[in-house]
Amino acid sequence: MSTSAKPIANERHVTGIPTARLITWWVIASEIVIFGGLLSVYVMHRLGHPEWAAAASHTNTLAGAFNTFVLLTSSLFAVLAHKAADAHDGPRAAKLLRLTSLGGLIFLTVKGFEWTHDIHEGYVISSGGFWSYYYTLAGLHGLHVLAGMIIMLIVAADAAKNQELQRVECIGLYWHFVDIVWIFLFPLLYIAR
Amino acid sequence: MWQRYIIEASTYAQSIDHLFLLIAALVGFWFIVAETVFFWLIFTFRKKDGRPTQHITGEEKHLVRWITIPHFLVILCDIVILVPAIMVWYNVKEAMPPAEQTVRVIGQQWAWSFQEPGPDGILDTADDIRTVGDLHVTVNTTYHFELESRDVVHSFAIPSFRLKQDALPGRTITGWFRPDRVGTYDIQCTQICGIGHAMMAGRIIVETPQDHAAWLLHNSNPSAASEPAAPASQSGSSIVAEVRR
Amino acid sequence: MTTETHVHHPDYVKIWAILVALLIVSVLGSMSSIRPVVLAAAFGVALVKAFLVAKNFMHVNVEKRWVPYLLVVCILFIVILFAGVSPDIMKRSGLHWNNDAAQKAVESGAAPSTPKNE
Amino acid sequence: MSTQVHHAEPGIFQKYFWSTDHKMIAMQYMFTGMAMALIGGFLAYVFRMQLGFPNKSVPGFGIVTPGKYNAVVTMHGSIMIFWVAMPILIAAFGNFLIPLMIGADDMAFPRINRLSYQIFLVSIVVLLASFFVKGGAFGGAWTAYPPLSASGAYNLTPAGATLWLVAVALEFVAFLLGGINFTVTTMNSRAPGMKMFDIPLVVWMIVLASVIFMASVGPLIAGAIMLLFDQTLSTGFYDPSRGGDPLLWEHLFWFFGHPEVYVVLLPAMGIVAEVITVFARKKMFGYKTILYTAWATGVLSFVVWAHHQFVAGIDPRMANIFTVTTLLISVPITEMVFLYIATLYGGSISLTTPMLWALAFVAEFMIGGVTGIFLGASGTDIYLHDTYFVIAHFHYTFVPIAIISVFAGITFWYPKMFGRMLNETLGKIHFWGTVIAFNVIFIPLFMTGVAGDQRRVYSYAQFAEQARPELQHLRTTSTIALLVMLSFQVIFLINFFWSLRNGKRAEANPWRSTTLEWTAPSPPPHGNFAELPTVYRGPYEYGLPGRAEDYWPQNDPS
Repeated sequence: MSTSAKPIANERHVTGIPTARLITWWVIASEIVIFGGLLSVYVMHRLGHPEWAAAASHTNTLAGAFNTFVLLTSSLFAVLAHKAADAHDGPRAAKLLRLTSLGGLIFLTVKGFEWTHDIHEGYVISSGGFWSYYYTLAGLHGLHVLAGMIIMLIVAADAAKNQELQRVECIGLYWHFVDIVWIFLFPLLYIAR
Repeated sequence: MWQRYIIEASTYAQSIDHLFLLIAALVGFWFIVAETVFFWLIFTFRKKDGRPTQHITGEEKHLVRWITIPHFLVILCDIVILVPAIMVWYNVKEAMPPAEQTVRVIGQQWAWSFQEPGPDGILDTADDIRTVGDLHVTVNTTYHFELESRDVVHSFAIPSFRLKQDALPGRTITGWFRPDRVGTYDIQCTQICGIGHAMMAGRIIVETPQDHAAWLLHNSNPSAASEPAAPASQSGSSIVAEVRR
Repeated sequence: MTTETHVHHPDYVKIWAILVALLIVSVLGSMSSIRPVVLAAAFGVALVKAFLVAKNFMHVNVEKRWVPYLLVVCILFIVILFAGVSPDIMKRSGLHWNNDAAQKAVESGAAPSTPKNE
Repeated sequence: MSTQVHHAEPGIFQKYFWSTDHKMIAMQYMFTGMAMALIGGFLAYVFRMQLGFPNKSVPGFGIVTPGKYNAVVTMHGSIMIFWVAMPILIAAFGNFLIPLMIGADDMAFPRINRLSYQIFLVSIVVLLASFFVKGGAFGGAWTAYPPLSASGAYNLTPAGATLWLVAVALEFVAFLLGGINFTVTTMNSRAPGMKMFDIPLVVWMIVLASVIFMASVGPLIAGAIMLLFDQTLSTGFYDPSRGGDPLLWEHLFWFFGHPEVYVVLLPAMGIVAEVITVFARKKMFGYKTILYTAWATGVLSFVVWAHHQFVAGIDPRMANIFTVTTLLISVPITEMVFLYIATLYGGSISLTTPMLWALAFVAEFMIGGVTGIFLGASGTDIYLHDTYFVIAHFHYTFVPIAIISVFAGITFWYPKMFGRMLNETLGKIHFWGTVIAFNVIFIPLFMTGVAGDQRRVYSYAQFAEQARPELQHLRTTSTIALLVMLSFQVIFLINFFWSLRNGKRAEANPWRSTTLEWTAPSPPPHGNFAELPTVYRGPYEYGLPGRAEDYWPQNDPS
C-alpha cells in the first residue's frame, strides 16, 4: 500500500537534523512540559504540606535506588546500541536494545512489588495527598517505561535485519529522557522528607 | 447614561464606572481611527483598470515609521489605562478600610446564607442572626464580608455595588463594601455551580440605621442562644463529607 | 535515509560508572539525619546526573544549538507556571484570604491516611 | 500524475478511510469539523431560544430544563473550540496547505498524521456518547472547575463529566501528534531554496500555533489526569477537605486556556494574510515584522493566564502583575492588525467573496480586540467578569477566527481542494447575511453584560434587576439574529455541495497567486507536484515594476 514507502518529505532534512531525530526532540519537548507540570504542582504542594513527610517516609528508599540503578544501566545499553547502529552493526544494536527493554521489565517488576507492599499496608492512591501524587507520578512514568519497551522491541526487530537503523538512536533518546525523569522522581518521592 | 443600565449603590461603584468610561474613550478613539483608515483604504485602492499596484515591502525606514509611531502611542494608551485600572483594583480588592460591621457570607448549592452579628456586633456569638437569601445592612457603613463556600465554587456578586468575588471551598476570602444608597438589590451567583445556578439568587437590603435597628430587634432570636455558635466553615466541610457518601 | 554519524562515541561505561557512584552518594546522603545534607545530596546529585545523561547519552552538546535551547525554553515555561501558581497553592494564607482547609490538614498532622471507601 | 513510483492509486477504503495522503486527511478533518459545527450551532440555537423566549418548548429539542441548559452550554463551548476551531483551522488547513505550500509531496510522517485523525475521531465518538449516558452530558461549563466537575454528587452528571474529560484528553493527544508533525515537516521538508523567510505566513502561523499548543497543554494534560482520578479513584487533588485545592485546576486550565486563544487566532491571521495579499495584489506590509509580533504574542501568551481569575480567589497582588502583562500583549496584536491594514495601501482591491471574508475578519476582530481591554484591566474586570460582556467579547474574537476566517480560507482554496469554482453570487449573499446577523447577535449582549447579566444562567426570573423587560428585548433580538445567521448557512452548504459537481472547472491558478500550492494541478494528485518545485523568492511578490505579469511565482526561475 502507498504508506509502505516513505514520502520524499521524510527524506529531506533542511535543518541538518534527520527527520526521525527531529521529531523525537519535539516529542521530548512536549513530554518535558507534561512531566514538568505535574512535578511542579507536586513540589508546590509538598512545600505547602510539611505533614506529607510522614507519609513519604513509608517509601522504600533502597527499592527506589535499585530502580535508579536499573534505569541507568539500561540507558547505558541504549547508548551502546546507538554506537553499534552508527557502526551499521544491526544485530548487535538489536541485542543491546533487547537488553535495555529487559532493564525496563526489571524496573516495572520492582515497582510492582513496591506497590503491592504499599497497598497491603493500606496506602492506596486515595489515602491522602502524598499517596495520590506518589501513584500518579510513578504511574505516569511507568507508562512511559512500558511504551518505551514496546517501541524498543519493534525497533530491535527491524534493526536485527539492518533496517531503519536511525530509529535506534531515536528510541534511545526517548529512553534517556525517561531515565532523567526518574532521576528527579527518585529524590522527590523516596528521599525528601 | 450608565444609571439607565444599572444603578451605583456602593462607594466604589462609581470609580469602576469611571474607569470603564475612560477605557471606552481611549479604545473607542483607536477603534474609530483604525476602522476609518481601513475602509478609506478599501475604497481608495479599489480595483481600477490600468492602475498598477505599488510594490511596497514595508521594511524601509520611512514606511516602518507608519507602524512604529502608532505602536508607541498604543503603549502610551496602555499605560494611561494601566495606572487607574490598578488604582481602582487596589482600592477595591487590596486596601481594606476598617470594618464597622462584619458579616459572614456562605455559598452552597444553591443558596446564599448569611451570618450577621446580633446586637453585640460580634460574629460567632450566641445572638448571631443567620438568614438565607436576604442580607440586611445599614447604609453608609463599611462592611467586611468573610466569604466561604460549603461545596463547589460560587461567586458572590452584587451588580449594583460592582462587587464580585468567587467563594472557594476550604478558603475564607475577605472583602469589603460600603453601601451608600438605601434600597433592595440583587445578589447573584456568577460562577456556574450546578443545576440550581439560576436559582441561587439573593437580595441585599440596604436600610437606614433606624430600620436596621428595628430589624435587629425583631430578629435577634433567643433560640440562637441554644445552638452552639460554630464557625460555618467546619459544619461546611462536614456537609461536604456527607454529600460525598 | 541519511544516518551520518554526527558524534564520536565517548567511553560510555566510564560515564555509567560515574552515574552509579553519584547514585550511591545520594543514597548515603539520605541516611544522614541533617536535612540540608539530605536535600543537597539528593537534588544536587540529581542535577549532575541529569546533566551527564543529557550531555553524554543524548549528545545535546553536539546537537544543533537550538535543540538544547528548545528544551530549556520548555523548562522555563514550567518555571513561569510555578511562579504564577505557587503564591496561591503553596502558601496557606495571603492578602485577605486564608486556606483554612490546608491549615487544618497541616495542624492535624498527616492528611487522612486511611483509604476512603467509595 | 506524480512521478514518484511509490504513489500507486489506492482502493476506495484505502482512499477515504485509511489514507495517509495529507489532502485526504485534511478533508476528513474539515468535514468532521463542519459536522461538529452544525451540532455546536444547533446547541447555540437551543440555549439562545431558551434565553430569548424563556420556558417555551424549543422546536426540535423541547423544554430546556436547568440541567439540560448547563449541558447544552458546556457542550457548545467545548465543541466549538476543541472540535470545530482547532480541527478546521489547524488540522484541516494545516494538513492541506503545509506540504503544498512548502513544495513537499506529503507530511514527513504520513502514518502519524493518519493516527492523529483516528484519535481525534475516537474523541468525538466519546464526546457524543456522553449525551446518551445516565445523567446526560457534562454540565459544568467548558472550564470544568472542580469540585463541581470532580464529584458526581455536585454536577449530577458523573458519567458525562468523565466522558467529557476523556474526550478532551484524547483530542489533546491527537493535536499534539498532528502539531509536532506540522512542525517537523515545515522545518525539515521545505523545497530547495525556500529559506526561513520565504515560508508563506499561513504556514508560519499554523506551526507557531502548534508549538504554542504543545508547550501550553502539558500541565493541563497532567491536571486532566488528576481530575480523572478525582472523578474515578476518589483521590483528593482538587478537594480542599482532603488536602487538595480547587484553585489549582483553574491555574492549570488557564495556563493552557489563554495560549489556546492564540493557538486558534494565529492560523486565522495567516489565512487572512494569504487572501488579502492575493486580492489586493500587494506584497505583505512588513512580512518580518508580522512574524516578530506573532512570536512576541506567542511568548507573552504564557504570562497572562490569570487575568481569567482576577476575582477567582487568587492573591489580589498577583492581579496587578497579570494586568500589566495582559495590556502588554495588546501591543503586538494591535501592531499586527495595523500591518494588515497597511498592506491594503497602494493595492488594487477586488472584493471577491474570499476577500470580503478576509476584510470582515480584520474589521470585526478589532471589536473583539478593543473590548478585551475592559476585561484585561483588573479594575473593570471586577464588575464585568462572568457577565455577558465577556461572552460578547470573546465571540467577537472567536467568530471572526473560527467562522469568518474559515469561510475566507474555504472560499479561497476551494478551487485547489476540489478543482471547481464556488458560485460568487451565492457566496456574497451568504457573506452579508452571516456578517450582519453576527453583529446583531452580539452587540445587544454587550449591553446586557454591562447591565449585569451573568453567564450560564438559564432564566433571569429570579433576579429582579435582570428580569426587566428592556433587557429581555435585547436577549430576544440577539436570539432572532442567531436564527437569521444560522439560516444563512444553508446557502453556504448548498453552494458548497452544488459546486462540487456543477461548479466551473478551476485551472491550476485561478487567483493568479504566487505561492507554491497554485503551481500544482487543481485538485492536486497523490504526490502533489509533477516534479517537486524549487523556490527562488519570498511568497508575496505582487505588482513588481517592469514585469509583464503583476505576480511573480515563488518557483519561477526567470
